Amino acid sequence: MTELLAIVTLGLMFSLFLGLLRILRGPGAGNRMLAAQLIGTTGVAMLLLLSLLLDQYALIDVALILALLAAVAAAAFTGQQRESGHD
Amino acid sequence: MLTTQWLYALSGCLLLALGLRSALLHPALLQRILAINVMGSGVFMLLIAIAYRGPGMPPDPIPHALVLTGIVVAVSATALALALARRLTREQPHD
Amino acid sequence: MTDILASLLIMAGLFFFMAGSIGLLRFPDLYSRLHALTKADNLGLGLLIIGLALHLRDPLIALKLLLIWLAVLAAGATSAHLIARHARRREKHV
Amino acid sequence: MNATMLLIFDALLLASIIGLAWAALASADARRSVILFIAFGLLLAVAWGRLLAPDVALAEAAIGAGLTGALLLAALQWQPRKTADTTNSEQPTHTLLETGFRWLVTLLCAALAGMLAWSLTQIDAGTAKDALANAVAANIDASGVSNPVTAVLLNFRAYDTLLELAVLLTAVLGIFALGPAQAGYRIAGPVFSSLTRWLTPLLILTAGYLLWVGAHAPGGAFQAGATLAAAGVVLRLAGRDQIGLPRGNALRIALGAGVGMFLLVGLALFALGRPFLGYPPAWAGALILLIETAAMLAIAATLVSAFIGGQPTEEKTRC
Repeated sequence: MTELLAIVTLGLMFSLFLGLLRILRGPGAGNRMLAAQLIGTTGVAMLLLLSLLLDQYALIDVALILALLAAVAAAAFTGQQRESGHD
Repeated sequence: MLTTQWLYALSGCLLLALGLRSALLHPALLQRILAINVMGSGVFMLLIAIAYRGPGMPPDPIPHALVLTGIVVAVSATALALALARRLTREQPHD
Repeated sequence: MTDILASLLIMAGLFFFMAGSIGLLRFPDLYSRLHALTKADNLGLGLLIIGLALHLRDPLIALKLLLIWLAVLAAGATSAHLIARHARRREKHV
Repeated sequence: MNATMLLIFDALLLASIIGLAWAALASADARRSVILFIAFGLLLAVAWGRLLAPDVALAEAAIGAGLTGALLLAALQWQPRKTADTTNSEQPTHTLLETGFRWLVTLLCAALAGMLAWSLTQIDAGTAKDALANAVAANIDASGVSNPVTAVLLNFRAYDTLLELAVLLTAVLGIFALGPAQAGYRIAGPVFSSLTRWLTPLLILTAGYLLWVGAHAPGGAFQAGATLAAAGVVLRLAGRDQIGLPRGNALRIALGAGVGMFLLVGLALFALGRPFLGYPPAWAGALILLIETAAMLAIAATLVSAFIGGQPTEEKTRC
């Protein structure tokens, strides 16, 4: 089983690499935010697998925090301040 | 040191150098603040790599404690730097 | 037996993550990429989490894993909505 | 087999981290830099987890995903238009002297990295590197907690942590001195608002959980404080006026609570004839929890104030 977990972790890392290409290429901030979102979700998945692989159950808590805060970046990106010049 | 330690420690050195270079040379204020954060992350990575003792071995907790507080201090310092930058932008309008 | 099922689910999860990433890279515009992304969030992480929960057989950890999935699902849907709305508004402005 | 795969994983993770940092700092477009930097922070949390530093990973996750990102994206709103919208089309041109200077700086930075790397080989030769770690392991039973990182932070090196909290306080006072808070956010749409409704209590609950488990497992005041602060950030992004941050004197008390409680406990012990912050082993656990609770509230108040970018004012909030 650990063998499989290691393979899948590595597979997720490759998948993340593809996401990196999109974050570098864009075009525009919207596309980059999408890629950042995917990188976050992949990070959550990798932390869960690493927690088993390395026998560190606290990494599940790290994944939980990343999951709970996964929408913050998008909200801060799209949110507008009340008196911020342009509309 | 273990191979893993070397990989992370050397990456930490590289991040420190990358951050330092941009902190000195980048024309924009915001990116310079980011660069200082990258420098900090490089130092953190170096410390955590030194604390690592291999799989299944408990790592050295002291660098962990240092980095843990360092992260919180770094974000506060970043907020202070951004507040300074905001004040600066407000006082000298660009156009 | 459950471990075989768990392995299959975990591998299926990886498949959807891969599909999501490839979609994000290959699809032509932001809106279709959004759809690719939700596959990774919903199905990829979901299958992976069910697989891990089956493998661990610890109800408390399973509960935490379920919470993580729900949080990512909600955050993913919200982010997708926010980013799409933002992009639409910008298009109207231009 | 597994070790080899983990090594490949490490190499790819580090390549991603370095690549993101490079691209973020090479760009002249502020938006691009910030988004790449956010992704960089996410991967750092994975790296800390990989190196068996879950305490650090928890703090990085809460701060990277909950605070730094929101802080930097908010900063984009007041960026001078010129730098915010610059694309690669207008590459600055350098004179020969400037180019030479840039190369010199680059070379010096590279030399610094090289020297640092060389110094690492010297650490390895020494035998003292485990002395401190062994000292922690030998005394952990008397520390009142079983998580070694918490033991270092709140017992063995409590002085450092006290001063660390004072640094945080200084930073927030500096921010207050620089002017009024940034404008609040517009009321969010129904989707994000309804997410906020159940996310906020969950974040507060998680912060309490992290504070509690910090005694025997990864967690503690700093991670819990950062998570609590993230709840405040979420509420502010949703356009709420009440984000749980007290005002006026109550805010001052909250900001000073960490340093205050530390000093109070330290001086009380001093008065009882013990060294400053030298807890009696039987009480250590309870005293640490007391200090950590105050520190968590202070850290959360500090970070939320830092995110707002100034002292919250009374009249603006009544919209």
